[in-house]
Amino acid sequence: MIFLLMVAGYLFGALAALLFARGWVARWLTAAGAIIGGACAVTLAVAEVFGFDIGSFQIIVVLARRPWWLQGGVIQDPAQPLSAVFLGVVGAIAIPAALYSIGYTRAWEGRRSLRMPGAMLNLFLLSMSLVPLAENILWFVLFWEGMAVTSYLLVMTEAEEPETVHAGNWYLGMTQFGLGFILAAFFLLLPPDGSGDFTALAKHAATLSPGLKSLVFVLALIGFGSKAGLVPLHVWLPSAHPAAPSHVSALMSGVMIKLGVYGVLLFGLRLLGGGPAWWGGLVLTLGAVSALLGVLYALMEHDLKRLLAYHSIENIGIIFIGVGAGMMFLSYDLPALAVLGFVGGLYHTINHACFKGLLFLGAGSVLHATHTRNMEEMGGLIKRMPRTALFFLVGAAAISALPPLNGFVSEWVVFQALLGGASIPQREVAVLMPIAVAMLALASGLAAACFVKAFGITFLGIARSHEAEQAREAPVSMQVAMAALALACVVLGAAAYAMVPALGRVVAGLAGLPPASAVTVSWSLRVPLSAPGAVGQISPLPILLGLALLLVAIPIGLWLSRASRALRVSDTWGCGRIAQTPRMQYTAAAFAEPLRRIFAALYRPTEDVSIDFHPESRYFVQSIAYRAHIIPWFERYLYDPVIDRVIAWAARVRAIQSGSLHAYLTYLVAALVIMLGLLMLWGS
Amino acid sequence: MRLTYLLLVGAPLVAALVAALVRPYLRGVGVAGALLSTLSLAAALRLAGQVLAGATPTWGPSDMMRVDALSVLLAVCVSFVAALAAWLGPGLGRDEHYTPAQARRFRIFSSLFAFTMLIAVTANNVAIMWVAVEATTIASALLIPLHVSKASVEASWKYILIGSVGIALAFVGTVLGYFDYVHLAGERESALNWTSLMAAAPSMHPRVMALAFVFIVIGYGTKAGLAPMHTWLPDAHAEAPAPLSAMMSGVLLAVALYAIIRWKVVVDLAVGSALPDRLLLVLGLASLAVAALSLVGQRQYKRLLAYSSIEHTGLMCVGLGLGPLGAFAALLHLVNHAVAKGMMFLLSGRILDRYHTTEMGEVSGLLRAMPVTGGLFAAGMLALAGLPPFGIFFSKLSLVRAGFATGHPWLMALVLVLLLAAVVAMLAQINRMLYGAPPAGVRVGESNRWGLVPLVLCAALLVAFGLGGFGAFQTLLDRAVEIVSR
Amino acid sequence: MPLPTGYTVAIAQTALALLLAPGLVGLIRWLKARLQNRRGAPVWQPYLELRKLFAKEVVVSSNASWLFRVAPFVVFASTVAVAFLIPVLAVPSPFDPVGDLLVVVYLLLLGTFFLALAGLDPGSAFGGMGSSREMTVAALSEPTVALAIFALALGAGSTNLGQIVARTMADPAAAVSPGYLLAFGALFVVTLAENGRLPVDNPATHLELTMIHEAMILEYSGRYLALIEWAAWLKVLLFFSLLGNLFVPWGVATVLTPSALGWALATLLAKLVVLAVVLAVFETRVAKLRLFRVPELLAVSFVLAVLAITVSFLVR
Amino acid sequence: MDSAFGQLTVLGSSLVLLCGLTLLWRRGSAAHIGAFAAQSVALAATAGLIAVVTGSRELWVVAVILLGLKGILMPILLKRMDRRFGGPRELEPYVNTATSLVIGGLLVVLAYIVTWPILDVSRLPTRAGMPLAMGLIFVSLFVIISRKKALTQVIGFLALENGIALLAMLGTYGIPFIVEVGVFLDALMGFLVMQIVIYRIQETFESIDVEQLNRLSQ
Repeated sequence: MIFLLMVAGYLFGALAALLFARGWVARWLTAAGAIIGGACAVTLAVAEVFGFDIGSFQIIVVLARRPWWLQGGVIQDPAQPLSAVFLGVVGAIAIPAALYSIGYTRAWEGRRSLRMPGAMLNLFLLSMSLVPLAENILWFVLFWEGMAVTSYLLVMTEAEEPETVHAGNWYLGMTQFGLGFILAAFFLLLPPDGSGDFTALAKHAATLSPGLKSLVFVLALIGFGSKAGLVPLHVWLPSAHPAAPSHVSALMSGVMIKLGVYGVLLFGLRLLGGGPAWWGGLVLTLGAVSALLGVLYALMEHDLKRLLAYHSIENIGIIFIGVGAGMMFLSYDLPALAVLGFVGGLYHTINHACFKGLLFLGAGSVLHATHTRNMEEMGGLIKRMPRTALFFLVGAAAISALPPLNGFVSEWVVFQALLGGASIPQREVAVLMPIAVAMLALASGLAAACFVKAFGITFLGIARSHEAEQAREAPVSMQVAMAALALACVVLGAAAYAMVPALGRVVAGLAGLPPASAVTVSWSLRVPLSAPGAVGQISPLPILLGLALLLVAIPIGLWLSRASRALRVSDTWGCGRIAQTPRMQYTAAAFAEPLRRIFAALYRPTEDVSIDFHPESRYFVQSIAYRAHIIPWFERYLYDPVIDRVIAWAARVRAIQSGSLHAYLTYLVAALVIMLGLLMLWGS
Repeated sequence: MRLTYLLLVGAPLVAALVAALVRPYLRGVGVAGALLSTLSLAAALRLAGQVLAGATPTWGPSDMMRVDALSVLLAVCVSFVAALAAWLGPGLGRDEHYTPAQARRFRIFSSLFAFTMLIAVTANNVAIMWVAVEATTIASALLIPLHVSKASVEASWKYILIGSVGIALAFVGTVLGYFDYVHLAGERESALNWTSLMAAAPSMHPRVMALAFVFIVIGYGTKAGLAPMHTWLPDAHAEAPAPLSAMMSGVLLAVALYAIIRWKVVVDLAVGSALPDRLLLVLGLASLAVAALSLVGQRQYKRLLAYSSIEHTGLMCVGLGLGPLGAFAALLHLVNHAVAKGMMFLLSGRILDRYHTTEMGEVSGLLRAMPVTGGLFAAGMLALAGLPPFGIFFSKLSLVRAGFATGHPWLMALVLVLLLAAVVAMLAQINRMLYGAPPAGVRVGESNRWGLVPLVLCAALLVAFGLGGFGAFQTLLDRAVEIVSR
Repeated sequence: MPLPTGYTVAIAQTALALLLAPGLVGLIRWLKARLQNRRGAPVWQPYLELRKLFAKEVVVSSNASWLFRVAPFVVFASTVAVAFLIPVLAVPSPFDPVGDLLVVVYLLLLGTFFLALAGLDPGSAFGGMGSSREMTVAALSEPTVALAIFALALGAGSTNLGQIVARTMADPAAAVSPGYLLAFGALFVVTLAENGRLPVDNPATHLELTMIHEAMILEYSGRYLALIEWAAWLKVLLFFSLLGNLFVPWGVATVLTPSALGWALATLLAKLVVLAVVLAVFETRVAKLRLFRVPELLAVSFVLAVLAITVSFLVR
Repeated sequence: MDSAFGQLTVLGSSLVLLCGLTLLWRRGSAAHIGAFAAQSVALAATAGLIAVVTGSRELWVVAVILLGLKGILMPILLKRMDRRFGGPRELEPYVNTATSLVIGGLLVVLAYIVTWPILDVSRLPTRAGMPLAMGLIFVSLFVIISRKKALTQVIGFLALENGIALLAMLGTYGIPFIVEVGVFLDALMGFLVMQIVIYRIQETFESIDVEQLNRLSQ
């Protein structure tokens, strides 16, 4: 029922966009459809995860005649809480994103019709909601590809810019690349009777040889990893996400790439039912590498949205660290720890969806106000758009894993899982854990640095450009959307007591994990959060309250102690120089300079500084131009060679079409002769 | 039922006669032709209905004509694309690029072209089928240089020579098959009937039939545009007027493939399916590879479409080599491709009329210059790339599935890689045309809006196939598959 | 008389820490002065500074935003919050389950985060420089901290401070185990880095190009500066008591009797003095490192931490 | 009787093949046309021979049509074309005469290899000539490939058709009449169309050297 309402909502939104195309009616109706859909999705998910009964939402699509691939239900029985989590994530971000779009797309009036973007937005949401619910190959792949197409079209919304087109090509290419692997993985599991239902696949998978299982898993990991943006399959992500309209970026970064995580879990746990330790190890390693490289590249970005996109890679890495650890523990039969790992991964999935969504919306408002994504042209926005600044600050703190916000809590759970890794019997394997811990810690530290840069350069200091000076606060709808997500960041942090047990129940029972009873923790304000297997305990809510209390208490204390309350506003101290100009400020490039030097081995920065001096004396500099480039390792050494090779081959093959009729006829006869030869070869 | 059949094949013939006899050329001729083609389409659909009801009617001396699910499937495709071409082709008075003489020529030969193809797919006698396929070459070759230019003449010469040689080889195959049959069952009129061949097939001599099949595959493969016999195809498709390209790419290739299918069924029974499957897989893969790599860095959009036709024919060929599942995929693909390519080539015609160039580099801002055309063009591209919600997505999917189900994982890996290359190449190229600003001197805004209606219908059809809106079509498909995989 | 409950003790020890912090820093300064053959300011000089600063008016840059004014409170609050979580006098503190070592570390990072933002807010060149460097150092010291925690957790089977202390008291042998010692070394270096001590940063300098922490807070004055300084001093004390109580837990009260608490206070003071001496001597011995040599120092500490882990794996 | 009949048919078919080889040997359109005419006549003769022996009326008709169409009509048309274009002797072919002849021989051998295994299927006395027919098919393919003038290519194609017809005759005493008619019709039509296109080529390229048809590539 609610399920049908969800579908109806999205379809309604799409239809509204198609019908009205422009004007406030279109904007509101489109958003309304998405919001209805999202709300239903959240309802379904919450009911499922927290075990309220709202009745089963299984439906079967009935066709006049069903070809092979339509056998079996489309939408699963809510017996799959794992899917419900991802469904919930989709809905949870869909609502604010849709709300945001109302204000965001107003700027399009007159320039661009809402028809395509609006319809695609809703269809995108619909297909994303249905992916985790699909119960057989066809439907999964159909929605998966639907998701790809709609998002591709959304990325192409602002195709006037050539880089958008470029990004779109990369995106579609990587999508198709991934699809190939996913199809292979699925079809290798195909049972003899050809039924594509997941239950059947799982049953058949149990009979397969370990080698084949591993092959399937690796294929799936590559396929879904390319969607999730795991290094080195991430190249499309930093260009595609920023190219899209900001509320879409929020959805892509916050939600879509998470479905890659779902895919890995689907295969690793549900279809293949767990595997050898090296599966987990592989996932863990890839995760750690992605986390570190993601943030390192983010540090070098001065394009606000690209920076955020790189952070998506980092956080996906963190999620995969949790998942990978879980899989390893599973293979070593440490169920409690395994649950902890998976819970950490899932929890971070949800949290990242919130704060990354929030940050992209924030970046969108900045873009909306300044018409640029280049941080070097911003600054001082906190005075012009204070609320946006506040929300962005919350997001920045959350993604930097600062307590008591949600980012910290989920990273804490992951940390705990890794710490537990010490109890892996094989020492040489267990040593993997501290390494992961170190990389995770470094990543979060660098993330903090990176967001000091992102927030500081963007919002603080003096405006660096005319646009920044003229910036205006975002419309109310956009503010409300951001506020909702900011609130979610706080609540999700404080509600760990509720989340962790619930997520524990979600993974419970999968692939030989312990049943729900083993992982549930009754929740109350007082009981500290101590997941089974964790070697520590924290209570985020008291931390939150305590900090709030202190923040109130300190001023009161000062007041009581009659400290001076005098305050004088004056210029910033400029080393004795009188007037302070924006050019005296630290820039984003300068901020990242120390780290660029320290990690020069990775970046291989090439800097060119061009100084032109005052004609009279070389002691007076007129202007300095400083440019620094870093080596895009993966593009240059992994992808470009392949592409060049293909192009070279293509040139050779096109030479076949030489234009000479005689050559053509010769091909024909040659083909005949070869075929006759094959006949001799195979005939007998 | 006989009447229906006569309508199906007769209507185009009448259209041709009308166009030939009425002088001077009147606009009414074009309209009449279009109406007649529509009539023929209606007849095809009616026939399909009757076949669905369980009939497999036969006509002519010693049953040389026969219609079963497979042939009616093809007949519907042919008459559909023919109708498209007739409605959007020259000679309806809207377009100034054609002289009345050219219009007449187009009307005559396109109708004959359709007629021969319909004969080919409804022939029971494989020799008649051969005659008809050979005739398609004759009928279409003269249309390629509708605008006489060095390029178009060259293309038509290459087409006619390569085509004829190939078809001649197919006749060798036919003769060999007949040779074998005659020494089994003695001479009789019905000897060359597919039905009697089927009946005798199990006891035929494997070696002869294998040899025959090689000639058949090479021969008809030439017409189907399988590499390395494909070389005539890009030239012909690129130089021919858009409606003809649509017919050639949309259904001519399919008809040639149909001939191969007919023979394959017989040979499977005589030789066992292992050998024919292998031969088809080899050719299919070769075509796929050549086409995919030729798409990379292709500079003209009509040639781009032509190569993509080769790619898709190759896919169907691979599918035919993969047993029943593959056959299903191939036939589904065939239908989808017919609709998609018909639409695409007609759209390319509109683009050519507007931009006066076939170079992709010189076409830009299509979406702005012609919103609907550009939109449909983009949609068609996505469809050809095998993305939902278009039908080719399903046919591709079931093809890959068939490959894995029949235990050809490596083959499928190769296919997937090639498809990736093809898709990326195509979309990357097309995007250049779609966006940006139209070059100076190109008029903005759709012209001839009515001409868009059939094309929109095509797109709708593709989506309908994609969303599994099958029903009767599904049944027909299943029947056809039963025939192919006896 | 009724025994004081855990909460009162916990609050009391936080207050105590706040009280002692300026004195500790004063002591360190005095010792350093002595070691450098200077007379040096009296030990209680910091208290006077605080009083003066609280009394003075605040000068705020015209470019600064509300964040500039909030930051000091956030910094102070987060540091005080940490004080609640760290066993200064007695274990188990009722606040122990509220947060473990990870929380401690990230709460401190929270303070640093806001301070760095505040450094960027007035738009002065120095502030940005300070923030950039501060965040760099902070980020690079994270893995060391995490690994040190890992090592301790391995030993104690928990990341919660109370439990670690209790565990170490339970078997003293653990305290002298190589893993602990190495972890101690690692944490000591981190202490230097996190508190902006030599050789990473010189708390005494205001030479533009060398300062890190000082550059960041250059724009602060009056009560804001007081809060920040106080928080910084408190941080020093907290790190000392961490080092002291985690690795040499004896004296920490396990029962809340006045005698136990008194003894705990005495031992705490002793530990602080010892560590102060060590730090003073160390700071007089070494010279400040160039900024881009700092990573090498942190790398050393990281290696120590890694060794700590491996060792504790081996002896497990 | 049967053996003698077989001998005669083999003789006929070898004549047909020989004419095909002549296309490789001689240069100049006139010679080619002559060779083709001779070949068609030989073919018609063979058909007639078979007709006599088997007493099949249809085959008689076929023989007559062959004679009329390919032995007389087409050569005339070809001659007219040749005169019209008056082109020089066959341009330097891709493969020189000697080599072509060697290759031609090899192709005949290949034809034997391909055809032998299927001969035992048949009990007809004429079957012995089938390899020759197949050989002619290959040889004429080679002619089409290796010769540059459009006209020569057409002749090669017609020779190819002759080869197929011969194959059918020897293997099965001719395919059903109605089909035969269709085939002839096709052959004629095809020939005419080719003629038209060749005229077009002449108009647009001022030559019928196929070499010049290389605008379209890639």
